[in-house]
Amino acid sequence: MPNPMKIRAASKDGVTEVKVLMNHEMETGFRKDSSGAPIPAWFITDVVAKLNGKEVMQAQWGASVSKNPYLAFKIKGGAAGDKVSVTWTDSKGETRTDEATVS
Amino acid sequence: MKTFFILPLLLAATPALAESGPKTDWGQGADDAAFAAMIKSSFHDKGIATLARLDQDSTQAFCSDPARATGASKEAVEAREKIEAENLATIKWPADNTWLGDWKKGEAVAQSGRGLTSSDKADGVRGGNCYNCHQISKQEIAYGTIGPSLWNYGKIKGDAPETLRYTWGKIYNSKAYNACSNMPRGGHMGILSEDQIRDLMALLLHPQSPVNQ
Amino acid sequence: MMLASQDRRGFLRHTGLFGLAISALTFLPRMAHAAWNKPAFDAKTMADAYKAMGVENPTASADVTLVASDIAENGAVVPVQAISKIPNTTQISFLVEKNPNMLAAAFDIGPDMLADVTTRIKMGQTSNVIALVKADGKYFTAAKEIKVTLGGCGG
Amino acid sequence: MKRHHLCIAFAAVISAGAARAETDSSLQSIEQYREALRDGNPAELFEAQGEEIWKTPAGPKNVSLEQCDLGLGAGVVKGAFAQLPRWFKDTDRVQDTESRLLTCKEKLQGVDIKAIIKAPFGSPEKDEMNALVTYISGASKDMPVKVSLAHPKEQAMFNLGRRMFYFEAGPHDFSCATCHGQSGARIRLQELPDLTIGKGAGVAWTSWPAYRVSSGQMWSMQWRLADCFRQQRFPEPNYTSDVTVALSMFMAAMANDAKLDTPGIKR
Repeated sequence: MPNPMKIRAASKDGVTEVKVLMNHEMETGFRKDSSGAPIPAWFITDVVAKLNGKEVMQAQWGASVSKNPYLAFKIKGGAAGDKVSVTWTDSKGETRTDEATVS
Repeated sequence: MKTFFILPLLLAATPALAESGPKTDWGQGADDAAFAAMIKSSFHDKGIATLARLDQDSTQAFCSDPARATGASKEAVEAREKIEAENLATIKWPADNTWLGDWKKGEAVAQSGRGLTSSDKADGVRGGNCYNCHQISKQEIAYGTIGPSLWNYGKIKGDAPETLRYTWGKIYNSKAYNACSNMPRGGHMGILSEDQIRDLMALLLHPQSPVNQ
Repeated sequence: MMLASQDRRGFLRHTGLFGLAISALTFLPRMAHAAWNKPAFDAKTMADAYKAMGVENPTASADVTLVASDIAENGAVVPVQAISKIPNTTQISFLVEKNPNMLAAAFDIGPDMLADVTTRIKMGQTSNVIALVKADGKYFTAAKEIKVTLGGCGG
Repeated sequence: MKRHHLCIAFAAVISAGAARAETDSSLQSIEQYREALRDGNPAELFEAQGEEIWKTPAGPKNVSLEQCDLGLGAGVVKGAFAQLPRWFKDTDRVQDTESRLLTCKEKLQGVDIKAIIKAPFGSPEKDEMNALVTYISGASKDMPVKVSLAHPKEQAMFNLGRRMFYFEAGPHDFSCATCHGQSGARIRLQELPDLTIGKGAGVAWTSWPAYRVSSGQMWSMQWRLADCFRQQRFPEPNYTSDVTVALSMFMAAMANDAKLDTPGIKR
């Protein structure tokens, strides 16, 4: 089971700003381990964000998004108490969903 | 155990402090036994970085006492002059009187901070660590400031024999000119080969080197 | 959607059946999901990346802003933010010209979102970074050179 | 200071004003870069892991670390990091956070700590320690450093740490002071904290443990010090050995009253 994300969502002046930290190695496939063997690529490929269950954002990522990725985006509307969820899926097919309450 | 040598060495290096003046509450002469015991119990060999590296030579032992390394007392000044003379005597001048090598290779040596750490191989390439502390060529914006800027070094200093000699000597054994300089003793400690020193000389002094543009 | 060419079989190989199950189970109102654009992310030239993304005639626009520092202290983590003031922006992508694969990330901007995204990307060396915006089927860019510096003792 | 001689020798080559202006703009850009990283420090992910490890029963005795005494009484985490290293009565030793955690793992959980001490940095054993330290440091965020030298063993440890700071050895003649014994200097573009003054020690001590963007790893002060010694071309310090605790004691006491910004984020 992948480690949880940290999601912060705050509403101000009719805009909800969401900030997400994800736990992921984001291996490029270009690196080698100490014995010289290539480390296989392994990275988040798809990200989906929802506000109260309705999809608002989706993204496709490559291996050159940094390790332990950070993502920030802004949703029109949203209010304190609303639920923001983020789901990622990686190149091994592993997935993780976490949810935060808008403050 | 090599580290046994540390304590006698420290004591031998600090006769003035041990015999005269008030005993300070810290540093050499204050807690020698505890300090030696701490060093002995706190490290282990790793790769090429073995415990033998904790054995100090007389220069290192002297410079580990900040009061004497930088102090203005007559004793400290004279002791530093002695250290400088000892280090000057170690300098091996270029055998064939060829002072300058290839500045392009010199730039690579200056850029590299690798070599001789516990994670380096014994036969690995050794860099000069120069940009870590000095501005050298104008193109490299990521340079350190522990040492002075060497940009335009050759343009300013020229190529008189005494300049060649001083520059070679400074790279080979910096402590010959400043007892407790922060600069490693590139030649004396075997960090850099004679050819690498020639290449660094060219980087600093050759008219075509980017340093002098 | 973002993809000019879809490689459905490549997608299946890529994410495995589990990935497929996840997307099949995703319900409720949602935007159409495109398969991961493997040709775009694998592209080794800007021309190939643009081609795989269906980008034609990208033009520099003052209405696209790329916020990033001039110098990155480390290339492993380079913060980038792209903001588009162009109406009907539907996609924002980040590309790094001198990376082995140029395309770093592509964000589909739904109607409920502002065209303003921030992330952090890897850069192998000093390079132009491009924020690519799609609006009404046209492509607009903002570019900025970010210097990647050597840091620390280098050993 | 040492380098004055060097500066005089090279006085003719001190750089022109133009070079300095360029440097200032470089440093400004670097500051902008760091600012962008500050919001969204991946160290938060490790903080959460550390809290979970702290609260999860483990070891032969299958108990959590929640009854661990970090100096403010059993189970008190908030504020403990601000007062470490300190002398502990039960062990009669001065201990830093990691040394103390080992004591708790041994005594409360019955863990064989030799394996943790021997495991290399980056191993699961050390990663767990780093996560724990990250969690503990976060529980003192924004508090002032308040390290005591009242006990004779604390004062002795501080003195040994100060002496170690100036201890020069190895093929490069490096000591801690070579790089951290002066104000306003840099290695490459990284400004070096002057650890001989309160301001510099404050900047340094209050920003560790830190997430390293270069490696994507969470580094504790023990790891930081081990890598300093590696760069110094020294052999490796034993994990939580007296040399490491002494240097931490020196830094922490010099940093007294500085506000903790833990966990930090670094290049």
